[in-house]
Amino acid sequence: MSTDTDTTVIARTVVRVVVPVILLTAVALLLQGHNLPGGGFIAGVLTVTAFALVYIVFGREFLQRELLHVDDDGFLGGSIGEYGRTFTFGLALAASSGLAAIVVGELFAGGRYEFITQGVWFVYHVPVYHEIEIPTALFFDLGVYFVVVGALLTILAVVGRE
Amino acid sequence: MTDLVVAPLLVALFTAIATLPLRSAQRVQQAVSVFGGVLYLVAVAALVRAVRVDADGYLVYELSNWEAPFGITLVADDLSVLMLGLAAVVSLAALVFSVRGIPEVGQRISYHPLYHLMVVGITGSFLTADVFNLFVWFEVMLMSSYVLVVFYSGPDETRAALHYAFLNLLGSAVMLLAIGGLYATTGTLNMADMAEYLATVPASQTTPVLGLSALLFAVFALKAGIVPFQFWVPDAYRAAPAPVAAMLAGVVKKVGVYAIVRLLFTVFSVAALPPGLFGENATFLAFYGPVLLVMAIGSVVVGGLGAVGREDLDGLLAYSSIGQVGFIVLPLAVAASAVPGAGAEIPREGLVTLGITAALVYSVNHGLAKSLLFFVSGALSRTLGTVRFDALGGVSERNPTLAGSFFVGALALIGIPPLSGFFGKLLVFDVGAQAGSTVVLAVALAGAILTIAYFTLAWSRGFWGPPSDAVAGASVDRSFVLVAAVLAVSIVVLGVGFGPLYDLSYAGAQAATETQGYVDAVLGGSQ
Amino acid sequence: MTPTALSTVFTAIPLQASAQSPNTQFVIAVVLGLLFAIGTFLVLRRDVVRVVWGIAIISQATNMYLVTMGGIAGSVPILAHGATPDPATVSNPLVQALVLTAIVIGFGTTAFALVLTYRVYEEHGTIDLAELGAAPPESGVSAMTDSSIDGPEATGDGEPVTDDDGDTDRHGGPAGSTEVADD
Amino acid sequence: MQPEPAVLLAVLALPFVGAAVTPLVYRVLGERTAYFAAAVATACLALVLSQHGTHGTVSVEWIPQLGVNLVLYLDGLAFLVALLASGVGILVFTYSGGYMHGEPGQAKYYTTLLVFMGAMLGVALAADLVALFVFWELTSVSSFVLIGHYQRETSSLYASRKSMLITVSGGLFMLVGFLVLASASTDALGTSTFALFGYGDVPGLVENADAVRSTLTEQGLLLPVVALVGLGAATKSAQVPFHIWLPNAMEAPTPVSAFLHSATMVKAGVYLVGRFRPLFVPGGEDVYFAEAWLPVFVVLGLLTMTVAAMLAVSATDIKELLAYSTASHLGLIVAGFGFAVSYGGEAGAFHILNHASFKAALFLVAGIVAHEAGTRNIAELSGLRDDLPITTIIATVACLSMAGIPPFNGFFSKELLFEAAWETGAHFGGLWFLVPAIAVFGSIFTFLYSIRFLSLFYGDRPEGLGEVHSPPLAMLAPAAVLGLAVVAISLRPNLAIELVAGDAYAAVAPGEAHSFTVPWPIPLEPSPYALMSLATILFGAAAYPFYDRLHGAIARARTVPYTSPNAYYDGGLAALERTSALVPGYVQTRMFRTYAASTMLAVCALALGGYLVAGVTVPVPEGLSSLTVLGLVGGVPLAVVLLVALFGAAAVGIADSHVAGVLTLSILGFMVAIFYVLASAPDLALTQLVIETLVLLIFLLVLDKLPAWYGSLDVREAVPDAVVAGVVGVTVTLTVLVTTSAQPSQNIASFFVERAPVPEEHGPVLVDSGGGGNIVNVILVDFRAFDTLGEITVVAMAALAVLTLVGMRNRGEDV
Repeated sequence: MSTDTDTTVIARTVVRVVVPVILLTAVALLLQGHNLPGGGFIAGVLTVTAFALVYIVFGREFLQRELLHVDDDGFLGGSIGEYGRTFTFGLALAASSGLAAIVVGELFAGGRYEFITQGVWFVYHVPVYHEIEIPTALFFDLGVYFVVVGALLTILAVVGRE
Repeated sequence: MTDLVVAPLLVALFTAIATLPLRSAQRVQQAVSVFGGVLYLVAVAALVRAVRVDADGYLVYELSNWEAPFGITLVADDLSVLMLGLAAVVSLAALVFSVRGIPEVGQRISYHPLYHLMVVGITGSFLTADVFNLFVWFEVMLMSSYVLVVFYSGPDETRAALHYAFLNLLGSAVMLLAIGGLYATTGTLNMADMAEYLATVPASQTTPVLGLSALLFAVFALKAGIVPFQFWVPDAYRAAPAPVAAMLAGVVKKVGVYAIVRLLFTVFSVAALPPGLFGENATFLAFYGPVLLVMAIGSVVVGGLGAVGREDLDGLLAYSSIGQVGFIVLPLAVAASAVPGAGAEIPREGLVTLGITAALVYSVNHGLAKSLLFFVSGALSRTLGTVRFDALGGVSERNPTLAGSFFVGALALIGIPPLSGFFGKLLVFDVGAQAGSTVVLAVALAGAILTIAYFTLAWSRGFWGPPSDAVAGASVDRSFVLVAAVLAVSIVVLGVGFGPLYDLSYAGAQAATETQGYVDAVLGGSQ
Repeated sequence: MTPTALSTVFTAIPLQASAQSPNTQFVIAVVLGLLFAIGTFLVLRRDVVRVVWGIAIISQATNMYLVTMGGIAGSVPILAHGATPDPATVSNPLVQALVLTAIVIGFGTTAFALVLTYRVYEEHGTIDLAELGAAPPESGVSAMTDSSIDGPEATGDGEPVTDDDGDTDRHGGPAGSTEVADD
Repeated sequence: MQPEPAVLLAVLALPFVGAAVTPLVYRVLGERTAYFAAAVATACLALVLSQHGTHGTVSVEWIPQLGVNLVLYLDGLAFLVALLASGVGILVFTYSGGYMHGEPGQAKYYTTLLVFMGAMLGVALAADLVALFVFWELTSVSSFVLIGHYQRETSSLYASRKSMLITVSGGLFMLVGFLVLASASTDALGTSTFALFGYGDVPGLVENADAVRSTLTEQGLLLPVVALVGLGAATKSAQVPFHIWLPNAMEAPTPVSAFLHSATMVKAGVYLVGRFRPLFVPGGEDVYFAEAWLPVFVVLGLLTMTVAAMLAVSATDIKELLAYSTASHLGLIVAGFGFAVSYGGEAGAFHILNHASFKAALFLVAGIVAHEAGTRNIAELSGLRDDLPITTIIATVACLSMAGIPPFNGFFSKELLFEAAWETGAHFGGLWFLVPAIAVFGSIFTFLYSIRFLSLFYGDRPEGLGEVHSPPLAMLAPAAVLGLAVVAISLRPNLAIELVAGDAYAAVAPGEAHSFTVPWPIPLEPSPYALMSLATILFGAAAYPFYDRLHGAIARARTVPYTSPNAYYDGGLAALERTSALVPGYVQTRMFRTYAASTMLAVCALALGGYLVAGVTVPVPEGLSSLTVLGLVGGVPLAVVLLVALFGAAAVGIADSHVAGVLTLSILGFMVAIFYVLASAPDLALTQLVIETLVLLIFLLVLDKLPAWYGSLDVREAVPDAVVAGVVGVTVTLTVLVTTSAQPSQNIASFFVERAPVPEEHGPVLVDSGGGGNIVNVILVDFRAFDTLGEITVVAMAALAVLTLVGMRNRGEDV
């Protein structure tokens, strides 16, 4: 629908500033989701919103060529194929992280952990942070994030391509 | 060993994930997909064995290590593994059929992942003991089935999918409403917990639950395509590619049936009604008995009548599915009315189990036979480009094996001995006879006669008669014939050696009615 | 706006003690009923887009219902490490999680419904459900083959028509009839 | 003496094994497969004969869970029918070797015929009702396949479908009868049984006939059971009005007609009546009446005997004539079994044998005539005796037997029927004298058509008849064997009774029964029945000169509307198809509006019904007024949000363009987000906000490509729609009201609140706690992560769905 020519300079400038902020916020939401509002899903949707802004203001061609460095050469290749791989990866990550619990349980805890059991690993005496917590749920949440990003971008790209 | 409970679901899920990036390597993708189907069958077989032989009838799996009722619990019992077994057999057959039965382009775009994700949804629905989780797996199953229905993306397909998807979207909203209401009134989402709560709390405190359960029931009936929720069925089955139609009629429909049996007989059968219309000591089933009966009659009539006049094989089979689900619901209606306290004059516990057994046997038979018939229809459609009767004729001369398989499937649905379908009919009739219900017997007889009427019509118009030009010049892919023949043989074998299927179904029916066993198995760990 | 700030904002909004009163429930019940009624009315329209709106409204109302029945009085279910909260004062987090799942699933289905609408328009040249239903003459005859002949004309897609008797190769044509033998 | 179990099982198994290998045999032997099949039949016959005189049950466990076992029972009746099935089988297979020469589909033909023979033997031997039904339906299905043998012919298709519909449907009624009987046996015998004759510790129904009968009478089920079983028998044995399938069944190759549709399969019905006779007819010397049983079967039998005989007179085709004649004779047997007096049982048992001998012979003769003369039209055939001398002799013997002329065997069994009819009529007097009168009346027509058939061979040879060949030996020999059988039984009827029919009679008689004898060659003592026979022959001979007039009169009578069951059959099917067209016309209208409205109304009806039945009380707050609403709604913010949301939704309803609608829809969406804020659900609010934005974007992208059509609101639609919407609204309001007032325990939510956060004291690895402060997110990724897994699957599928929808449109041209 939109082309490169009919957006104003102001819009472009705003987008240039806003998009990185959105992306940063998304990352923050993803990482802190376990303890504060956020999580993989919201972060994913926010990320997509950033892409959508670029898409609306700069056009699809720009998004593909300049940002993703792919030429749109069809349905299963090109950017859409890239998005497809993203959500595939996300799904695989989420499911595997669940499966990993079983494996860890079998190997280290005597078969006690069932599918998608989560835990938190506290690492003490880390410089600067003193203590960081690594929830295994983070991997699952990352999976969610990638699924959402990949899937939503696929939908937008396919709908927008028409 | 308990990991076996989640194994079928994971096999299907990882197969779907594995087929996603393999789209550029067609053969590899097909191989992985079929291998996944085989693995799924193996996983289900191992689970069946584990539940029936090693465990005491129940295998409980608490996901994320959170005990019931707090986390989500999967339960494999005799009822769910029976349905899983049906799903595994039909889905593998459909998968093998798909390799040649779906255009290559379609397979590459998304067919295999979607197919396995549908199986994921089906598996989750059969196993979960959590109503909201049931909603989630329903959505997984439905989402993929929407796409698979509209797979060919033509005018009829898009319209059929539109009706199918939109009606089910409404259904999903209703289901959420019901789940929310149930949570608000019982304070739990876990079916076992809910059953226990309903059994212990006086009826006066849970009055809204009956209406909420009815909402939920309506959604299941929508999935099962029971009148008056059958509207989407004929067009969707006709539009779907043959292996998908086989899965929809053979398995997805049975998910609705399963959910009805599970919810009504395991959970809500223990809920007491306040004294009123159905007298003292009535349970929810007193309400559902007549409801199921009316819906069964409607299904038998609409499906049977609808099928008689079709001009194409797909349409006939689609309407037939509505009629046949009536035969599944009919004994359930008797069973619901026969539950002690359901207002029956003489409650007969044996009749409850028998009724559910009949429904399960009929479900399995319908799953196998109807998918076989859809495969034959699909083989013809893929070879000839049409399954209109006026373009068919003489298939039995050209391809006796394919036609013979169709014949076996049709006879199984008519209920000719010694095929598996005969015992389905026998049990349905027996339930009617034992209940002394003239209405049930009359409906069953009318439905059976309609079934004869439309299948003889399909046979004489499509498979006998002079071969049409199209038929005379066509040759059917061997893999189609093989799939159909294997299913036909299995229908014969299951009939001649009916004992094991009966045992499985009977055990399933017992599992469905043994609320206490279910509750103990699920909540045992936390109490 | 950082997440921390967000949560501060949320927790800062004072919650009325009367939020759980029978009157509130009654009003919310009526509002939800009206939303469902409006949604249903839209679902019954001929315009596919309106049907989608109707379904969207119904889904929104359902989600609101779920949140409502979890109890809308209570504090935000976000706690600090080592906190020992009184569960009675915290909003029911379970229903919120359920609604979150429901929202996401609803989003997926809405997106699908929209694209399906678009495809329906491409195939039929209309988004009028009445026209859509009446499209093939209804005579107890499957319209499968007839309308797949009409299809290409309606959409101008120029699909190949293979057989002389007018059947398009709906299912992708004969399955490799060259490489397979009859049994 | 007990039958040998292995032999009985072998009798049953041999034909099926033979059928299984027939396709292979056919590849080797070709058309000589006929003799292979004949050999199988011979083996069966030999095995059956080896068990002559034995009596007892053999049981093989099949489905003990259902109380269903493969119980075989051999007695006189079973022996007789098994004898016919295998004996006539040999002849028919041999005959087929000649008749089917050069025909297509022979492998299928012989396979099916062997299956049929096995099924028929099964019907004869099965003593378990379910097992009996299994074989019973198998005979129907093989009959279906055989009638449709000439599968390109429209008439074959019509005939096969008709026979299947009538016989299989009738079978289902019979099955219901069996099940009701088994259900009643629980009360009668203390245990539910399907066994007609006991085995092991399973009691048999027939052995406990009095108890079963009295239980059925008490429960008012006697007539229903007799009627249901009778329906099965009547459809199978082509009794009026279900006789209509039999003449059409003549589309089958003639050997099939001889085998299935005269000698054996149609006998299954009368066999069944005989089988059940000792169960329903009370034993004793001076019994003249059997409740329910006698009225049903005597009326059915005599009606069929008479009507079918008249129809035979109106026949124009020799096979049609024989078909009606078969129905008529089966009526005779049914009537015989229907009488409670012993003569009735004797008549039925003996006539099964006699009818099989002469009718099978006549069918084979008809086959020879049709095969060699090239026509089956009665009017075109005459004076065949010179062309077909041996055939003529066979036909003469068989026709005289069929006509009931002494001393041919058909006479003796008919005489027994007259005795039964007269004894019954005389015992009750009054209108009961109609019974013997009708028997005579029907027999006159039998006499007439028998002589007419015979006349084909005598008289002048018409001009139009072309060359008539001699039949091959394979066809002639079986017919001759049957002719000889007629002669043999005619010469020594009492020997035949002693060897076969007497035992069969004993099987259909209640209690202990002795064999019987008939006066040979003719009854010399004057008796009412002898007079009846005499009257039959005299009236028949007197009426024969008017045969053509009778023929025409009956044919004309058949054209009167509403008299023909065929018209009801065809009309019924046509009506069915017309009704079927109503289903897409009125139910599956493809109108989404109808679908959605019906679905929603049904949902509401179920929910409201549930509330009503459970008797919910709706908590309506007191003192509610419009002013207090705003004030008490939980604060102004909530009230405002709800109101705006409502107005947003309403605005969507009346939006006059798609874009306006979508924008107002977002207003609703954002209001919902604020509602979540007010409900202390920050994650929900965030999600709702971002999702709402994206949905808006997708909506706009899609709407960009859709026409700006928004339709005008039709009042005729809007009013009913508003009603539906109102019902939905009321249901939802009610649901919300009754559920939010409930106060169940919140222990699950409390559990999450307590267990989600990181506790003060914890080790380096924390597993038995959620480990996060955001309880909602912890639920999503831990407590209920399985839901989330499903949820992201849906999201991924939505993407795949969109890809597929758009990609498959071009059939992936650019993939």
